[in-house]
Amino acid sequence: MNLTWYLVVSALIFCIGAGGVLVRRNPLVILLCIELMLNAANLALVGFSRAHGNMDGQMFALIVMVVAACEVAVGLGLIVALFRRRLPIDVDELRELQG
Amino acid sequence: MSVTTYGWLVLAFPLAGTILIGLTWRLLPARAHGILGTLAIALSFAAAVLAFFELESLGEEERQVVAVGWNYAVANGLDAKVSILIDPLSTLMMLVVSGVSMLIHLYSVAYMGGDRGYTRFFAYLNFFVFSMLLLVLAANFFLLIVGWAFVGAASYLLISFWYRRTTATQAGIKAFVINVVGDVGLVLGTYFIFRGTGSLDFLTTFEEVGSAFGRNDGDLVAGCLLLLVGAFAKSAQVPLHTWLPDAMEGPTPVSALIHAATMVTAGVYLIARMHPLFEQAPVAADVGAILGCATLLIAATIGLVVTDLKRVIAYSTMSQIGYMVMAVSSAAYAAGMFHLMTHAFFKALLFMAAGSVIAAMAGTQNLDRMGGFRRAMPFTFGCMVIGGLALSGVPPFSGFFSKDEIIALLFAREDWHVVLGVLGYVGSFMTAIYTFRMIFRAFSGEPVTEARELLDHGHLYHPEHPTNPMTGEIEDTDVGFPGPEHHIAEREAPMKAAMGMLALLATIGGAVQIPSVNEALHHFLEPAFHDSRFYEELEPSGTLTIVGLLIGSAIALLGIFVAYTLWVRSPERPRALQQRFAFLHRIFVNKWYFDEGIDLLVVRPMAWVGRFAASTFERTFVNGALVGGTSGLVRLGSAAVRRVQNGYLRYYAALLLMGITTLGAYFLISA
Amino acid sequence: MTPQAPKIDWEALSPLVALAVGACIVLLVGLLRGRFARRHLTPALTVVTLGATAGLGVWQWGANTSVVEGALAIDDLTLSLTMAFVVGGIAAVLLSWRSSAAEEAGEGEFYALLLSSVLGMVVLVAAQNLVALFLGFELLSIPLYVLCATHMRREHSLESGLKYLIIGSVGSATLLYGLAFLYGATGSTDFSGIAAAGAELGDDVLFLTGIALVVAGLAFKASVAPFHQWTPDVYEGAPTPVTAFMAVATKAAAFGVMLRLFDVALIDAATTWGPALATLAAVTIVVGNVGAIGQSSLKRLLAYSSVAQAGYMLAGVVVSTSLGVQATVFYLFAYTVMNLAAFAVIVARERETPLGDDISSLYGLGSTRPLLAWPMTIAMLGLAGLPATVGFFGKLYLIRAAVDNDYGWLGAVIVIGSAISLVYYLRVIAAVWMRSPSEAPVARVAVAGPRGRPAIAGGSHEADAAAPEERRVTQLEVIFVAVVAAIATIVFGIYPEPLFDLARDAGAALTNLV
Amino acid sequence: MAEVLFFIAAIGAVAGAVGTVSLRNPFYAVLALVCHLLALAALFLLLRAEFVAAAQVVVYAGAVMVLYVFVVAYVGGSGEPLVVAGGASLRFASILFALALFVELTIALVGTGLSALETEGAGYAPGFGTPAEVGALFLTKFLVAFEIASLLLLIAAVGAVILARRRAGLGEPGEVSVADVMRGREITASDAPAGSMLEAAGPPKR
Amino acid sequence: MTIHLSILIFWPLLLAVLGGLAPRGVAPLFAVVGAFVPLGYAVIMLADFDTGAAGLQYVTDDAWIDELGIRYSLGIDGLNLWLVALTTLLFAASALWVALRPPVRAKLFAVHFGIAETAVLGAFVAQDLALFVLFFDLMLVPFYFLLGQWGGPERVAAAVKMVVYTLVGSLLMLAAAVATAVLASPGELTFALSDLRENLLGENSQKLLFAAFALAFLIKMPSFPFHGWMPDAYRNMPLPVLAVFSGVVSKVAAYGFLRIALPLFPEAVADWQLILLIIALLSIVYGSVLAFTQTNIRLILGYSSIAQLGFITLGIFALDPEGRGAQGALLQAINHGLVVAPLFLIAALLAARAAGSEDLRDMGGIATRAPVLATLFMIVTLATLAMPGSANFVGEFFILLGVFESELAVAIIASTGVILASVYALRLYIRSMHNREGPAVTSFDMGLRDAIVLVPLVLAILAFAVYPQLALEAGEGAVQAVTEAVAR
Repeated sequence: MNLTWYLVVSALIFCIGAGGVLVRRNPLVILLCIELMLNAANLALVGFSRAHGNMDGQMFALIVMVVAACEVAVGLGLIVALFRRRLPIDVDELRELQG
Repeated sequence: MSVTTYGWLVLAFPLAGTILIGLTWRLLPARAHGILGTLAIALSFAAAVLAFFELESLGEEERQVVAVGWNYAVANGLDAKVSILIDPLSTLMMLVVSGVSMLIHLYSVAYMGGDRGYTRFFAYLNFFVFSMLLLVLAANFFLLIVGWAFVGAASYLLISFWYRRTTATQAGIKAFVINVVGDVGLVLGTYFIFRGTGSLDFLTTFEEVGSAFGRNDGDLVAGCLLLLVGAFAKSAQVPLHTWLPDAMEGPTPVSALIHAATMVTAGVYLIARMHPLFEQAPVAADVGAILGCATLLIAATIGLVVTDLKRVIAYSTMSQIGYMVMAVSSAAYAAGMFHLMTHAFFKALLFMAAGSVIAAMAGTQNLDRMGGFRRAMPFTFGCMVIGGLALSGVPPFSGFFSKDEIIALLFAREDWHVVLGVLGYVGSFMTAIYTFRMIFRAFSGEPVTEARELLDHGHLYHPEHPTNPMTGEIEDTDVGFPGPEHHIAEREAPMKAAMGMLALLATIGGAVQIPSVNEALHHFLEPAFHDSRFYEELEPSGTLTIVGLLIGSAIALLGIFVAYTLWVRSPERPRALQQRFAFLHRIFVNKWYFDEGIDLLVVRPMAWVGRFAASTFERTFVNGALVGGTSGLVRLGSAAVRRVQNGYLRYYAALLLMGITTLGAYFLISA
Repeated sequence: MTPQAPKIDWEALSPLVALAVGACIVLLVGLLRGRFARRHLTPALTVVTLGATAGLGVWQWGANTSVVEGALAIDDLTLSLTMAFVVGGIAAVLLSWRSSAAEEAGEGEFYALLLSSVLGMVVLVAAQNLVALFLGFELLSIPLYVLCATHMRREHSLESGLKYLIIGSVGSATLLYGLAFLYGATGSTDFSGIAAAGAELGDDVLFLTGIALVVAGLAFKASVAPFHQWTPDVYEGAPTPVTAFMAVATKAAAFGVMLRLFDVALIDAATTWGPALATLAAVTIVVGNVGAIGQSSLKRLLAYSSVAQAGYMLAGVVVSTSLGVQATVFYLFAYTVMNLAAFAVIVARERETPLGDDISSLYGLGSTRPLLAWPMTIAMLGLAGLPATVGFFGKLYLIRAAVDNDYGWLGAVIVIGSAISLVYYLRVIAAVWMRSPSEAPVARVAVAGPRGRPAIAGGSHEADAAAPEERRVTQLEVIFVAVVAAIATIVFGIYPEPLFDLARDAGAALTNLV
Repeated sequence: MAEVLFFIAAIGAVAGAVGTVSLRNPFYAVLALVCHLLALAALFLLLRAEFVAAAQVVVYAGAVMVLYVFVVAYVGGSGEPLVVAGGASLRFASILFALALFVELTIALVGTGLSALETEGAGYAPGFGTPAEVGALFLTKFLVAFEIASLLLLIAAVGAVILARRRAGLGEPGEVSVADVMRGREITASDAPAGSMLEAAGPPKR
Repeated sequence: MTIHLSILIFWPLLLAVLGGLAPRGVAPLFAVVGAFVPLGYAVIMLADFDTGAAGLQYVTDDAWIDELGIRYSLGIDGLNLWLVALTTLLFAASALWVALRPPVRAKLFAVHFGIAETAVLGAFVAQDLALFVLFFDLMLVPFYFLLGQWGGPERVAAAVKMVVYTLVGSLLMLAAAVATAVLASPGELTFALSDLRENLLGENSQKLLFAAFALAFLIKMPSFPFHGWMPDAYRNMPLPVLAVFSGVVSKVAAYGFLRIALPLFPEAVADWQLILLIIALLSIVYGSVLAFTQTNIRLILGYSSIAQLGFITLGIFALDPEGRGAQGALLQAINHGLVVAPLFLIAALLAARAAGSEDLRDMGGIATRAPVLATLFMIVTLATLAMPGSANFVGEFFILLGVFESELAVAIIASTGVILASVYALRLYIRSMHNREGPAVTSFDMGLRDAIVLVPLVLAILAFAVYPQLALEAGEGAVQAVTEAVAR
């Protein structure tokens, strides 16, 4: 089972995630889509690491998990803050800033 | 003192007069300035006389002296210095100019007495004399052009002396612009000649001209023709003459001095001065001669029908200068200068007399409204008649000798110049007619109210409102308009003195050059023309001269007789003639439609272009296409950018993704 | 097998350590009860930390070592950029001292985030392998996401925070994926390894696609068109001090890492990415300058201008010569001082007038507040690149670098861009000098907080407490920042030698370049 | 055998991803993501990354997702209609771009001259992917990364706190603000976002 | 190595800054001192200048920015000696004028005014390309403020238009300058003109770069068709400022051609000669024609300046072997500055007598009670229309002669410009001073505070008219050097 398959899968996931960011309006879900993109990257990293037989990729993947967690934390915090301010949880409603 | 020193003095006095009058305009009383000005010119004249004798004392061949004042613009191979050339020609001009000017100053002291711009008038007048003398004395093209332009400016200033008269200012700008055209012609002509000889200095140029140019060399001909443009603009020759009649807007002494005696003859002087060039480029000379002849006929025809007193004299000036130009262009230099001199005398005289009449008419110049001044103003009448006889060339008055000398020489020149000679006679016939038409209509017949006023009550006619004789609009008598006490016919002594003096000169002036009796002038001028091919040879045979004189006097008398019959004997006849030759009459009255032509060919197109440029081009191209175009483009871009920036987060993400995709595509392709 | 602990060169590492420790201390001090401690001690400590960092940086100048198994390179490029971050950081601290944004976030946390962001920037520009690079990238971004949102009373602040977070995360995800590809193509995460592999890889699809994604990711951070769109919104929404910090420091960091990555690791593919970046630069210059025209919000205007400036600096990266590096670094500093002056004035006016950052808040400044008017004027002239300001030499230097490496057309684009930029810079100057306050529209107070307090980004309690009619409280430190930055702009515009030396050292750090 | 597992896991992962993107209710989206993550963990195992797989399950699918679930519960995951503000055009465009990107990436992956990708991967090295190896690397080569990551976590936590903590003056949707009562404004459930606690509790008693 | 030029150019700036710090009242005084000391300096320099010697004098040459090879090098030679003198004279006159009628916020005015003089002088004496460009661009800044703050109704828009329009050219020139230096530098990068003159570029790059420079200069002049900014700017700029702006700033462009463009891009110049001659010709005709369609005095003078600068450009690109054209252009640059400045000041006086209107239609008959004003105005007018006997005529005589030798037809067409000039100049004079009084005209003569500024200027015109030789001698050598460079 050669590695190209894994990578193609990761590419597919990445693009699904990217597409998701564009179609969804709920920031929560958008965050999920970003998670998808990051995981796709992880898959690619692990796959390459397997291909080259060195661990750097895996380490990178672990670091990425941390980063993902951090982004999630901050993102969710923001969403909560928005909710507290009685602001709509919808990115299409948030367009005071424009032009 | 050396002759050149006198030359500098001749220049210095009028200039000093100008400056002095200008600086003391508040310190001294008005009259003082009049005297000051006259004095300056008198001194200048004295210096000229001394210069004359000094020159005479020199040997034949060193009678051409150049003195350099200082380097004016000597750089990059150009030698424009402030240098004067004293030779018989320039000396003659000096004498005529300063002399006549002196008399006219004297006249003006009285004539302008009542004018609020008295001081200014004399400052201008002195400045003019200075410029004219500068022109005459210039020893190189550059300085000549300077003097040339200065007289133009002075004439402008004096034409629009009554500067609140719109008619005057218009006449002024017209004169100035046409004169500038002349200046430009002169400048370009200079370039052509300079290109060949590589020097601006006259004497050097004259020496070089033979070696630098072949006979009728293209450059030289072009140069000479351009010089003619200059000469014609200044001397009011066809087709650059239209300014002169309008110039009569100026005060009468100005007309006498500038537009009769001195400035307008500058062209003649120029051609005489440049004779080595013209003799090397006969084509140009011939053009000059023919145009001169044309001018003399055209002007004369117009003179026959104009009804404005001063304009009649103006046109006669044109026509007389036509004679001179014709003369000097056909190598009759001495004759030309001779006529220049005599003409200065009698024409100035005529203008003075006319001025006196106009003063009596309270500014009106229209012949139709005049009549019967003979008994009212006998002195003026006398002067007028003397001037008239001289002008129409009745022996033994000065004009008779000079004019017939010219015609005689034309005949002597043989081949086609003979035609010019014949036409010259035709001209002199008309001259006699229009001159005496003018005199008869002004002086004979029933006295008009103004004349009667003078006769019966012995004081001058005063209208309740001063008006502009041209347009009839009401004026006040403040600065920029003729003053209140502006009507002093022939009363005051200075006027009489000046007129009397000129009358004398006009009578006996011919004495200096009587064929086969006294060749003084001819000999005097010889050194100036030593390098001329014709000067010596061109000598009419005795019989030819005698015949010429006889024919000339006969024609003049005939003309006077015709005038007498037409305007004294049967005043209704002219009307009939007008009916008969309606077509000709219309042409003459409309001055051969020159003004209209120029207006159509030059003025209108210019104005149109100006309007178009100002209204359309400036807006659509300069500000529209160049400025508006670019700025519009930028604004468009700005609008586009801001539309994309619509605040929708997902749009931004979409653009991001698009960017990534395109980038990726680029890299894939480049891989 | 027992892993061998790597030897660590603490001296070289000291600036980073200082920042990290400082961040923790500030965080702890922020927990103290005393109002004074929170209000004034934390910013003081922050400034001290930054100062210490700068000092240590100066101490380590010229060391040019790489620490911890070559994870980070503490060389002059790193240190010089560190100086830029420090300058930006100190300015930001001074501007947010006693500002309500900091107070709402809790000073301790606020400044700690600031410091950690600075740390992230240092790591980013020092990184020698992809992992460190990515971490630095995130460490610089995540605190900024929060800082943007700290001014909770204005939904603008939150909106900008969210936008920044989401777009930013997408950007970093892209970057990450690109890094993954680079790793995949070269089998190494170290720049050196990548460079070595890149030499023979030439134009392998995987490699190039990786580069493409990386370009996108970094371009986003440097707000290069078409990845710039977050910039205006975030700049406008964020608290002004934070905006100032982002405008100068983030940009510096982004370009620092670009220099490292492209001019060291990916130098062999220069023929491929060169034209791409050049095109991006041109587009950016045009978009930025054109977009700024007709903006009424000063922060927005400066945001677009910063986009344009990014385009100029990108030109320096493109030429990929040490001359280009120098030009970029030089311009970064020029850009830093000029922007700080402008932002300081904006902060001051936000606190003085109820007009927020609207351009009308500057009306009549020339006659009433010369100490604010001149800095603003100088900053604008400088950004426009007019002589006697450091901006002039910055442009000159960039153009020179561009022409030097056959990117003359890019130089032309730069000058055309500057010509367009005049339109809006002059508009600001006109507002300062040629308009009277009476012309200003009626006070358009931004969303008012519950206490009727005009909640304006970077607003301050002292300022807001004062009655609206005589709200003349401009904290001195703000004016101080403005004046100092302005003076720097002029001084370096007349005697730029020091900056040139700095730039030269920085350029020398990248030894592989001609 | 590996192939079968791969396809199952891969399909699971993709399906999960699709689910995350397309499910209207955020709550379900989260669950879909969990499935995706588990499938991904399986793929990691197939790639001999035991530790990463474990971390994936424990940290990601476990901790992080729980956080999500809580927030969704708090905020009230009102499923939004999938109509896009930009209209179909934007959505179409985005899908198009996503596809284009996918094509590009695939071309890159398939077209690369990297021979290793054609294989099962490099030969088996002892300890590849084991926790021990990971730990060792974290203490040596990736020491900096490790430290910075820790700091990053701290900062993220701080940031989250700043954003999410209560504040005076910022009304709490769950509570009735006195100001509103003074204005005599009738508080109704409709004021509260769907799914919030207020909605559950209904209007306050007077 | 002397410090004189540094003092000369930075003195106004120094005084401006001091004035800015000084109390409000004395600011104009500072401006006057700041303007008159350089004038004195310039006069001494005129006397002290060694006409015979070739090359630069009073040279200052220090390293400034090694990194970019920019040197702080100043110098005076025949090309800029008289232009410097002119600059100082006009600034002094204008400063005095302003000091006698202090505007609002006089302090700020003085500051910008001083900066302006420093920038202009710097541009004139700079001997380093980058330095020149720096000063050239800097010039615009103070004028932007002067126009924008003290200008007429649409001052702000006009100011922005002026700056943007002219800077488009200047910035292109900046890029071109850098390119020139980079391409021409033998080894180490250098902007020093002397070095650049030594090793010239290939013809193609010359053409491109010359185009950039030419555009910058033509816009600055302004020359048809790049004068789009001129009408608005002239309509709104305060008159004393306009006097120096029109009198001096435009000359920097002409000077730039002689100092930079011709020596550095000789081949390009040779190739572009005809195009530039035609542009100049169009400027002459177009400017003159528009000048006599306008009724606003400022615009009449503005368009006449376009025509005059057309003549100057014509002379520069005559490229005749003796360098007569360039010589004339140089002289004409001085003359035009010398006449246009008093004209703008006189325009202010006219407006004061026509109830503030600057429109000819509201004027007329002003001469009646103002003989002194009328006389001065008349002298200046005659000088403006290049009446023979004025130095302006000498200038035009040289220019036309130069062109006459290289492009006969051009010269003949150009000479019509002289005629047109007489039309618009006299029209201006007559319609303001002569004819019947305008409705709102109250004629009164000029006071001492006007005379103290105008009379010296007019005397300068007269002196120059009597003895232009001085300037010509000074310029001759330098000009020939330039033209020979092109001929080579």
